[in-house]
Amino acid sequence: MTSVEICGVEFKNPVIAASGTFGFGREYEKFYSLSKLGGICTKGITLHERHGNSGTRIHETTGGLLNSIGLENPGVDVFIEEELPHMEKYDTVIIANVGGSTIEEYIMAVEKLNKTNIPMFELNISCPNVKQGGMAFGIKSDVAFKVVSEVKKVSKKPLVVKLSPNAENIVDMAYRCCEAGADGLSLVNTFSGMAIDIYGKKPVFENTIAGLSGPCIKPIALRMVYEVCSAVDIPVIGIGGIMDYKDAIEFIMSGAYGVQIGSGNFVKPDICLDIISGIEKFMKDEGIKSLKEIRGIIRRKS
Amino acid sequence: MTSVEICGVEFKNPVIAASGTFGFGREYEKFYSLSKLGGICTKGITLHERHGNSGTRIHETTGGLLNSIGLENPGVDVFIEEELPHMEKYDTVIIANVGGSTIEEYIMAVEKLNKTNIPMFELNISCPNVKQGGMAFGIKSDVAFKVVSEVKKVSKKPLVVKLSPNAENIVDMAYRCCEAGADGLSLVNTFSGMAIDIYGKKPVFENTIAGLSGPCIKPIALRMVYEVCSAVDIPVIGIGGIMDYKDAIEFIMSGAYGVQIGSGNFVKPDICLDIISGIEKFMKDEGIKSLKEIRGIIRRKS
Amino acid sequence: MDPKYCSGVVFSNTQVYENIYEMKVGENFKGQPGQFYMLRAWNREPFLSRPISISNIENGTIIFLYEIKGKGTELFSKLRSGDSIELLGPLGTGFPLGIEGNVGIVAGGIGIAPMVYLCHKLSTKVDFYAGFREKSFYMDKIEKNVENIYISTDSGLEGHSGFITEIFQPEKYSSVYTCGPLPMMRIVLDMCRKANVSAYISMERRMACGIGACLGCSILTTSGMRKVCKDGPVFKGEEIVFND
Amino acid sequence: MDPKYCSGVVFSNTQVYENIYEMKVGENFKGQPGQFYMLRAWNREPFLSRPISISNIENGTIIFLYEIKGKGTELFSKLRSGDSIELLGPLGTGFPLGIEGNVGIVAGGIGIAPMVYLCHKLSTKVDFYAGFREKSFYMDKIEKNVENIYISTDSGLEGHSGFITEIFQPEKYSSVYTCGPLPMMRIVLDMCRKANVSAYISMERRMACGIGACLGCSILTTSGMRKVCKDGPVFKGEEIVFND
Ligand SMILES: Cc1cc2nc3c(=O)[nH]c(=O)nc-3n(C[C@H](O)[C@H](O)[C@H](O)COP(=O)(O)OP(=O)(O)OC[C@H]3O[C@@H](n4cnc5c(N)ncnc54)[C@H](O)[C@@H]3O)c2cc1C
Ligand SMILES: Cc1cc2nc3c(=O)[nH]c(=O)nc-3n(C[C@H](O)[C@H](O)[C@H](O)COP(=O)(O)OP(=O)(O)OC[C@H]3O[C@@H](n4cnc5c(N)ncnc54)[C@H](O)[C@@H]3O)c2cc1C
Ligand SMILES: Cc1cc2nc3c(=O)[nH]c(=O)nc-3n(C[C@H](O)[C@H](O)[C@H](O)COP(=O)(O)O)c2cc1C
Ligand SMILES: Cc1cc2nc3c(=O)[nH]c(=O)nc-3n(C[C@H](O)[C@H](O)[C@H](O)COP(=O)(O)O)c2cc1C
Ligand code: FES
Ligand code: FES
Repeated sequence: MTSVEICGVEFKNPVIAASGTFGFGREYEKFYSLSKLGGICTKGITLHERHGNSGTRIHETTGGLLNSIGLENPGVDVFIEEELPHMEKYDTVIIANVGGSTIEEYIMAVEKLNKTNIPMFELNISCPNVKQGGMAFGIKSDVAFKVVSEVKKVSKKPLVVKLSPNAENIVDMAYRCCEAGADGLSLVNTFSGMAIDIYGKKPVFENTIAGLSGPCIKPIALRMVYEVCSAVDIPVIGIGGIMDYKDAIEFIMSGAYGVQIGSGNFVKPDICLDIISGIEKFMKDEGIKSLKEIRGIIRRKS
Repeated sequence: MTSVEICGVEFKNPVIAASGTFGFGREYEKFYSLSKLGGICTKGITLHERHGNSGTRIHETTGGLLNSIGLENPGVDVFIEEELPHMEKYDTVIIANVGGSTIEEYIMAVEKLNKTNIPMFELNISCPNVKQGGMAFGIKSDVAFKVVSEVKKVSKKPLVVKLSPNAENIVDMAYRCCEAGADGLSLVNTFSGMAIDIYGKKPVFENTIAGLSGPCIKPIALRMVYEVCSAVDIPVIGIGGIMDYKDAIEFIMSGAYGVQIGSGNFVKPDICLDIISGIEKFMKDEGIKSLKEIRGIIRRKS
Repeated sequence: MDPKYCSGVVFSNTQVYENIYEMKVGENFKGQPGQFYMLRAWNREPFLSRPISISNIENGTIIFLYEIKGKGTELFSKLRSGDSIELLGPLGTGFPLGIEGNVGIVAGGIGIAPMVYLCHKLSTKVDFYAGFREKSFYMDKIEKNVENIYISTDSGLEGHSGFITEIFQPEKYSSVYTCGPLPMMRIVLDMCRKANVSAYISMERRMACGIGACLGCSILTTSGMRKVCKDGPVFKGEEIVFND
Repeated sequence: MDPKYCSGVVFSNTQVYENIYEMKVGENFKGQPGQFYMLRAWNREPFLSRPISISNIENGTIIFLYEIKGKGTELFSKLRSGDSIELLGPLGTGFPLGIEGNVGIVAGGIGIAPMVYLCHKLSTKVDFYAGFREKSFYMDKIEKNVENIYISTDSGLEGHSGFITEIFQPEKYSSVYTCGPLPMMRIVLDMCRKANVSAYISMERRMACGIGACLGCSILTTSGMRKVCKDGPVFKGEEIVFND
């Protein structure tokens, strides 16, 4: 009933754990069987190991949190050797979230991941683009076009591009990623935000700016998903502040095929299960047989 | 101690009531003496009376609210005749917030306001730009440049331009408004957001999209104010989710001259007083004699 | 009477019926029937306060009768005696009291809340029509101040089986007051218009400020845009413009 | 022991000293000294749960000793017996227990919290050094399980007047355990390194998930990036890399 096909890959339900909030699954398998999930996005993987940022990494805000993890990860080789075999035991769709600071880095990581059985890649274009002075790939559509087309050329798996809400024009960004060959889109990543330690008279984060997530961003994320779904024909995965089945249904009614749950996992480790059963119950109560019936329904009416 | 000069106008303290959340003051004078405020921005005034939007106008979200008031106001003439005389009884800076859907509308409203004793105008460029198909003036820097330069030509009072966080590039927007002659900038207005009634299977708002405000947006608003203050030399007023003196100090340390309090007024009608006394206490505790000492202090260090 | 923002102490908070609670808060509160308070018993979440009508005032102790609808009312229901609660009010314009002739009151469900105080304050003869889903509640608080009580239930378990508007006779009254679900109130207004009886309706809209500043609760009336929180919640029936 | 996410019932929640509270929650909780739970007693605000150490476990009733620092701990302090609270735990890696020889414990302020359970579980001879700002608190719960107690206060009102590190003698012990403010712990580690005594330190970092998934609490150690919530909070002293 809740199953959904995204870019040719079958998900048993639309609920996917978001990158960076779910590690490689290990920590959550203690709370429930991860085979119940529609899918899992891995922590962002880069070509080489990264230690991430120093200083404060987490700062709570009203209705969410700022994070400045800085892509700490063991690198693609260690991921493939040590984490992937364990993840593949779960009967769920594994999505490799790939980060990088140069196009070459992305390409080399994807080439290594091509050789695995991972069915889908998610390209995180929010990482600071080293060659362009730190401005993320995800801000200017032209820069995104370049990285997506290059990666698409080598990718042997469906390529979902994860958009940043900091994009100058989210609809244009979505268009250009489509043109560049993206098979699907996911959005949103975290919003650029900041906080100040007023007693220390300095920013809370060493990088000054950090990424905002959680229910605080939901209304904006939902609007962006709606706008993108109205503009492109490829599948879209909605992300941003989803805390319960109602939030998830809102994204689906805006046009999303699937949803990702990020910060919500911190509040309740098995929140994804609640959302899955909530969606099932909603569908039963409302007499909905397939998510297709309500996907984008708010657009069809107006 | 807390006094501050913004575009040549003296404010007894940096705390200003934000447009649209404070009416024309009348409702709040029952709770405290409005002469204690640094300033008051009027509800957005347009050339002609407007009834605003029909349907739901307020929807609560985590840490804030979406609103779709649609600039309901009595029009500039009625404002000048019926509201202004009463407002001028308060010993505080009155800022006229001016809205419009065409450049001509803005100009005609400003010409009428020129003849009053109002010491400062705030130009709201987030209104839908009727001639450009509804897209707000505040999204594209070039469109904003046009309206600001035209209004500046006629304005006889210091002109503060209120920026929309939906601008494609907030720093470029700020630059261009400076170039166009803005005397000061205030930001942010509300973020475009949305919500869906999942049982009715339709958007909560008749216009689908509404404006998000409240503490949920604070980290993003603060980041934008910081970026803009780092880029321009004219005074900036910080707005977005300010709920206590700590939030206000964060904006000032990012470089803001003053702050505006919007949605916070709904939570506690005399919240501005708490913020004013909180700032005073903070300054005393930290041995700060003038806000200049801490204005933009986080930039000076890094 | 100017509104105040202050803290009150919960004296009692008891379940009256399934989802219905009565909360008494002290002390020294004022207000007129039909006026309301914005209440909050939490810090930041939910963000907004909740409008609740004055259901009665006894020696400065204010009584609220409320139904659990969502987050806010759920939190109210968890308050215990001794807890504190923030109150902003009294707010709005209530029911006109100095009315002559017989009065009919038509309430639906939790819409009876403001009517308790109204009955208390009216000095004319009052008939009370109340519609409920399953069974009636709280009617003992109304009994003593009215002539006749007519009850209907959707369930048929009590009184007339069906809608209260099916047994309401507007022509018996010179004024009618109504509060409850909008569809019910529209029928009441229609009936009153046909019977040429003046009707007062208590409107409900989502509110942010509650005091008339945000324009979140504006509605179109025959006399232009009016604020439910300030010009209302009680309006003359003929003023309301239903735009559908 | 795998962690669980569940609801507990507050049995008692009493003020121990000015800002210090002791909360007992039942039932059937498990864990080792130095491990902690993520607690939340609210719905959405504050957004994150708060890490609090196991201060003791008696017949499945878990005892938390906490200091009011901000919003979250303030809300904890308002809980009353019968209230429910969400618990995620036991989490992390605690103090090693099967240690030989004399043990010295150095705690600062609320840093005594995990040490109560630790003293309870250690079978060797233990000396306890505790530094406080004004006066000591909760030491009666430690007395019965240790040989000697040494107290210092910044105020000079009790015990040694000054820092606890001024009277701590590392050379008397084969192992040292420390928990408290970072500056204090750094001095303790320094003293232990010089005296060639192995030291264990309980680290504190802001946490989001508490289970090792978000990498919000990662710190650089001599064996690479480690998570305070999973690989710690207790680390061998020499593992910690102080980068300043
Ligand atoms: C002037 C006035 C007086 C009132 N007096 C009383 C009273 O005496 N007793 C009483 O029980 N209630 C009264 N109400 C209604 C009460 O304010 C709402 O039920 C309450 O705000 C709901 O808050 P919540 O957090 O529990 O629900 P929420 O979580 O905010 O909402 C729960 C669900 O109900 C819907 N909903 C709730 N309130 C409204 C509304 N006003 N309009 C449209 N949809 C709504 C929401 O969309 C949502 O689906 C009054 C309302 C007004 C405007
Ligand atoms: C593993 C572990 C075990 C702990 N055990 C205990 C315990 O047994 N008893 C106890 O009282 N406390 C314990 N703490 C500390 C406790 O978690 C914090 O005091 C609490 O989270 C503060 O939450 P709050 O909402 O009250 O304060 P907030 O409102 O979140 O913060 C208040 C102020 O304190 C600062 N602050 C609070 N916590 C930290 C932190 N961890 N790092 C840096 N700054 C901080 C904030 O920046 C802010 O200025 C433990 C912490 C960890 C990591
Ligand atoms: C601590 C943390 C780490 C994250 N790491 C990544 C990452 O490595 N790659 C990525 O694409 N997104 C990352 N994200 C973004 C989330 O996947 C998600 O897009 C964002 O948090 C918004 O969803 P939410 O509001 O449900 O959390 C991270 C988010 C958080 C909170
Ligand atoms: C109900 C409401 C009405 C508003 N009306 C106006 C307006 O007329 N003109 C304007 O420039 N801004 C308007 N705003 C925006 C606020 O002035 C402010 O920029 C925004 O709410 C962000 O601040 P806050 O988070 O403190 O509320 C309105 C905001 C709200 C919530
Ligand atoms: S609720 Fe703000 S004007 Fe009525
Ligand atoms: S708090 Fe998430 S990894 Fe430690």
